[in-house]
Amino acid sequence: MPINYNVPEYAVVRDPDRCIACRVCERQCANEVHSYDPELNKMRSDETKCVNCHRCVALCPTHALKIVKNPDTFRINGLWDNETISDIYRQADTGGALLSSMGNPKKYPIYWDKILINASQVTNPSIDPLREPMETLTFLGKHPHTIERGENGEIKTDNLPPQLKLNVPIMFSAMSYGAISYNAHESLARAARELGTYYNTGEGGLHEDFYKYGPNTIVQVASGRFGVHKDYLNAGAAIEIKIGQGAKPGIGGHLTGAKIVGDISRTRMIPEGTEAISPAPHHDIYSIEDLRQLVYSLKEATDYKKPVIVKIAAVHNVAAIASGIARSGADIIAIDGFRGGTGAAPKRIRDNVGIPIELALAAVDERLRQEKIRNSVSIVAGGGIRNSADVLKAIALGADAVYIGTAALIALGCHLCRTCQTGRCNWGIATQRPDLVKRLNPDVGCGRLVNLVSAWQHEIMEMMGGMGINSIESLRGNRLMLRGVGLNEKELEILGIKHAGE
Amino acid sequence: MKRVYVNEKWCLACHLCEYNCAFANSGQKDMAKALKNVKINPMVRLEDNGKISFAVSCRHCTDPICVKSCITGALTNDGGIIRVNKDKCVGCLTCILVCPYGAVVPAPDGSVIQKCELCTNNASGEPACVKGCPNGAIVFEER
Amino acid sequence: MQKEGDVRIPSGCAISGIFSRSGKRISGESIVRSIAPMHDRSNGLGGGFAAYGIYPKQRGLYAFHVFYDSVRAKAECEKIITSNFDLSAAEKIPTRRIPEITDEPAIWRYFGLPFKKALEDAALDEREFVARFVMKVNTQVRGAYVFSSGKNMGVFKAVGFPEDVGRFYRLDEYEGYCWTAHGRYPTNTPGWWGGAHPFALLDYSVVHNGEISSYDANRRFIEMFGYKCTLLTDTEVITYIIDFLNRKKHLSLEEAAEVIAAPFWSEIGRMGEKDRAKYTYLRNMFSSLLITGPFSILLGYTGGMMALNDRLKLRSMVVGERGGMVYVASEECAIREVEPSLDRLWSPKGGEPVIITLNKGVEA
Amino acid sequence: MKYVIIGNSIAAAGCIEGIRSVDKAGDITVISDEPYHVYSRPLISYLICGKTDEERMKYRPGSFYKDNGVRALLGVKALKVDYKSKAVELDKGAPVSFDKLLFATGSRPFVPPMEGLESVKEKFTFMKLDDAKALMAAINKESRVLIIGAGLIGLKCAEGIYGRVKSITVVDMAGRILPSILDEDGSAMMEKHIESKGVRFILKDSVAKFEGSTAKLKSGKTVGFDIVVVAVGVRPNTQLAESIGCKAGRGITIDTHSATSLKDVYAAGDCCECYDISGGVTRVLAILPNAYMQGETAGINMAGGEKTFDKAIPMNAIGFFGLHIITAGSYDGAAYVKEGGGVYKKLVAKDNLLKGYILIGDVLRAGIYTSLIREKTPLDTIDFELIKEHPQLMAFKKDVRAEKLGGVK
Repeated sequence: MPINYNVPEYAVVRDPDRCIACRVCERQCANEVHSYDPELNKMRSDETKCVNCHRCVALCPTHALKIVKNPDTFRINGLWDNETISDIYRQADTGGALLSSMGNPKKYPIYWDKILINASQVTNPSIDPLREPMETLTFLGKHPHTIERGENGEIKTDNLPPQLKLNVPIMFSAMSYGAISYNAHESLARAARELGTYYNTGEGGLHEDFYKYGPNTIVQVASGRFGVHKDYLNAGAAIEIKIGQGAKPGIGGHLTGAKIVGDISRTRMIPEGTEAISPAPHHDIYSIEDLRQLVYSLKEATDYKKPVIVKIAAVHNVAAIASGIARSGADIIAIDGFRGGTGAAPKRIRDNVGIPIELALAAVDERLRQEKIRNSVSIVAGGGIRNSADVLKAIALGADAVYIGTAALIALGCHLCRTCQTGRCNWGIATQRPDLVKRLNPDVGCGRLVNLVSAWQHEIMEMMGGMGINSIESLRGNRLMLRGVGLNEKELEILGIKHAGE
Repeated sequence: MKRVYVNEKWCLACHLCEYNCAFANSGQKDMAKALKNVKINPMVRLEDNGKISFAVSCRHCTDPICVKSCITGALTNDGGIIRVNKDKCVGCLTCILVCPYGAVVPAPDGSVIQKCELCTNNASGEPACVKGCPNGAIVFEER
Repeated sequence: MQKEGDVRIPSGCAISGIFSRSGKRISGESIVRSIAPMHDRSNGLGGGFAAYGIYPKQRGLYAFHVFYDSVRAKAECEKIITSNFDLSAAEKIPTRRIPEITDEPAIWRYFGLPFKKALEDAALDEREFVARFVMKVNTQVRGAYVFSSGKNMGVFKAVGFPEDVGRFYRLDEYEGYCWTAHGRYPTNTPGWWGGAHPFALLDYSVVHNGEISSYDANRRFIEMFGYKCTLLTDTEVITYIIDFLNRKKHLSLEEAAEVIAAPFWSEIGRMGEKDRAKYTYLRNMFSSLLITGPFSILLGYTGGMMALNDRLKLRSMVVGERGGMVYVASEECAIREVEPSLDRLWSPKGGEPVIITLNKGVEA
Repeated sequence: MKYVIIGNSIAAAGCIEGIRSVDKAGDITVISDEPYHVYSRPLISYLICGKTDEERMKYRPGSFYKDNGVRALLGVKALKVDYKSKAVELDKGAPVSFDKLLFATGSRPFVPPMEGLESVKEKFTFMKLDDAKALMAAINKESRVLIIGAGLIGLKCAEGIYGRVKSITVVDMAGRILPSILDEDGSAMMEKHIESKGVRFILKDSVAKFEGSTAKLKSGKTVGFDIVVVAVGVRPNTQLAESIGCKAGRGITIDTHSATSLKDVYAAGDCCECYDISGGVTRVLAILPNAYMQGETAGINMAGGEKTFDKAIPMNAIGFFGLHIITAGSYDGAAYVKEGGGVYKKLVAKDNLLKGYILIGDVLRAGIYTSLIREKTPLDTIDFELIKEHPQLMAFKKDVRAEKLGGVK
């Protein structure tokens, strides 16, 4: 047997005084880290298999378990750190590209944390959301350029292109059925309906059971075109063309044949066991004018009743691309920052391709205003939105609404162990194994998502009130409400904000 | 009346209900102290065939045959909650003979029986099996 | 020290307005008397007036009021004016030397109409042509600032307390059917003559008391439509918004008010179907023109005046009526000062516009 | 409404609670020749061995009669019932009139004629509290006890006095013990177990003659004794009911409403015979749960409510010297037997139904089997192979499980 050059990343620490050998850890670990030794009546662990998903820690009734970073280390080296070395060992073992999942975990600057929010003092009053109306209702979609009037002068209200109506400017971003479980999808769908917002099918099609959530569903059309047909397009409230995603700009997707079983194969409309490969580009979109054709063929297919979203990854010339999309007939542009999550991505791409959403968003909003077309398209920002303050800052930078994916999954129990690609998600989210899928009870999941977004909405209202703003549209693009700290001139210029103190 | 209901669809076979029950009825404050190196003898028992699993405990029948069959009057219907008076019980096991759910079990020493009293007889407050269920497979509600 | 335009300057203020429905022309002396009692609402860093119907002889001509910091600025600016406008008069605006008003710039006014040729070349309607001319001067000619550009109306403003500014500009020598006044309380600037209120574009003039929290959302939106906010003041952006909605989008002033101080969604939800559709449409169409935060504004325009509060009414504003005369002010005292006995005095609801126009047939 | 109950044991208590669940006001009179508060007769053996006491033997709390507004005539014998004038004559005090009458007269020990029995001083039966008290007073460490009858009562008596006497000998005509509830193998297993404790069995034999302190058996064997307990069986007390014309077989005939053949007259408990749905025959089912349920049924119907009890089957839960037995139903049918490791299990199926079972040693969750019999669950609707191994709900179909665990029963 060849040498295993790597050391386990984590150590399982079990407090012998607390462990009652109830074996919950053993039963709950799909990675089979824990095992029971009947002779000694003791639990044992195989740390090489531990991915630190914390399922065992969370369920241990006596809190006997801790997962800690394995203190064992290679010789300390500023350039060649443990991960770098381990990656090389792994590739030397396998000869393959490294696969990982969820968002870019590297230490790139997080601009959200270098932006501060304003509040009213003396010269104008802050507003108490508990006493005064505080509005977060948001519409997404195009706006006509002229007001039309009927013969007796009344304003015509029927010339408005299709819109999305959000009670709170937070939507659940695209996660396909297949990448995540049936129960995860049901949780998202039900939460979206309860919250008066939208969830997104991702590229895996729409399970027949979920058509009933159509009014709160965004159906996605991606390069693989899985599960796309006329009823599917018409089932949702909007259609999203996925050009790219923040976690892996420029490359496609790959759902292994192992996951293409039963309902998933039926929903994706591909035979069981076949590899579901989404090409890197849409092979009918090699240029912006092709995009325009797809946008309009989708509008034709849906009788111009559904707004069309075009989702792109935040890349270097995102502003120019966005302006092209705005002129392609799209109603909404979704920009996905490089911290956006995924069920599986080549590690190097996840960690090195794309740009931060904060800069991309600011650049796009400003560019569209310069081109005087900001009002004819809505902007949705996603990829690394972690809390209500991020949402508020995104809107003040110019977003109409945000997409949250990772945050939603965390609410459902995800512990960011970043091994979705193995299909052994102990939290029943990124898996299709029935025994694991059932661990996510949609009653519980939906409730937690509703709690999360409601809590964020409440916090957003509090912060808006502090600024003396009582309606979210007065915050949109209101960059004077933001100040930077520890940012250089260039960053401030791109973000279009002043430095704190100015 | 609020009762314990089980939905096997969400049961993870983690057996936590059994341990939480045993702990709640141990009278101890610390679970490790209560259950370490102890073979638990809970009022709620999991049926688990590796695929399907579900917890079974007293259903607190509205027309409880165990109470009617008890030869000593140790089992009583206390406003819907079926209780056992262990001082009266002689361990004849007639209740085990008649309970259609198999929800009555002998106490560890076998001289009397024990059964779920919805944690009204311990410090747990609401049923410990419900409180500790990680997936909403056991609920305590009006139906 | 930065001045307006370099930095956004919030300010509290006093406003007052007098309007004669019958078109009877009133001396400027009374508006000065009206603003004076609210002395404490301003701090001497800005006062000003807008008057309508004061240039009856030049009724058909645009009256440009301009500040010059330097001779060079004047020469540069007049070069642009004379090349675009057929001027019938160019004169210093008469002022009175008083110790309270100092450091005044050169203050000139010009009466004229755009050259036909210039209009045809620009392929613009006359008002748009004039508006762009004003933007051009104010953004491109350093030291020159056009602060009034309407017909048969004029803005008079300066750094100082409003009552002093009134005497300085000899307002007792003017007569108009509508007067608005403003006393300013900026919080972080010495004040600059151009930065004083009213702010005017064409015949729209706005005096405003408040500090809007939606400012940058409004500014960045309106700037997509050819406006340039050079002063970064509320008054400026509010004026542009009204000009945009009323002149460019052809909304009535009521409708404009329904955009600026839109009803809450909860109220809209309670409306009848037709209204609900209309208000939803307007809020959705012009969502970025909703103004939040405290404001009370007096909009003057040819033949009318509109008073409007923010939808929460976070600033005081009262309206009084006596016969054909209408008075609006931040405080009742300002009205009682000039008209002690009123037929009616009320405080308009937040977001509810009060629009006063000349009686039918009366020419502005 | 006036209710009269003759008898004061389990059926009477069931009747009282049944009446009160419908009629909170009517007069209830209980007549019993026993002077005691309602108690549980099966407990008398536990009383002797000290596992319970008179106080804890009370089947219902001391306030039972007061709480239920019952006039309890205890130590009073009902001599005669006048059905026409609807009155019960007593041995002391004025007659008690009734609108509805319940016979809960129970049964009496059957003592067969045995030569010389009359000469035996220390002879007892074993059914009532007084029997137990008398026996307790009589026995001592030196007593040699002869028990006639190896049925439930005889053996419970043996267990009760075990350790308090010098020796116990059990004689029975039958070839095996507990024949009424066990099959041959079960009997053998129990016999071995009880014998191992030191109880002596003499089977297929009977007393021919008592001579002083010696019993001569038919086989010629002799057994020395100081005390004799006769426990060969019981007879339902039907005389009073029959005297007014109630139909009766071996016990008083009742329907599923516990009503006798006479209007307004009901009967419940050991004095009755009823339909055994497992065996499909009418028989005396002298077991406590039946007594209560028949009594309750009678009470509810007497008070104008509607209740039927149509699930009567023989069933017993009993233990001897720490070894538990649970049995139910009848044993006529195809048997599945599992034996070994101190455990005996027999399931009997017929016509796609479980008819009866015997469990010795491992009795956990036996009620699941019992319910299959009582509910007449078709075996092809469950996983019978699975449930043979252990009683379990897993053997039911998904929707049935959902109903059992998610519904209210």
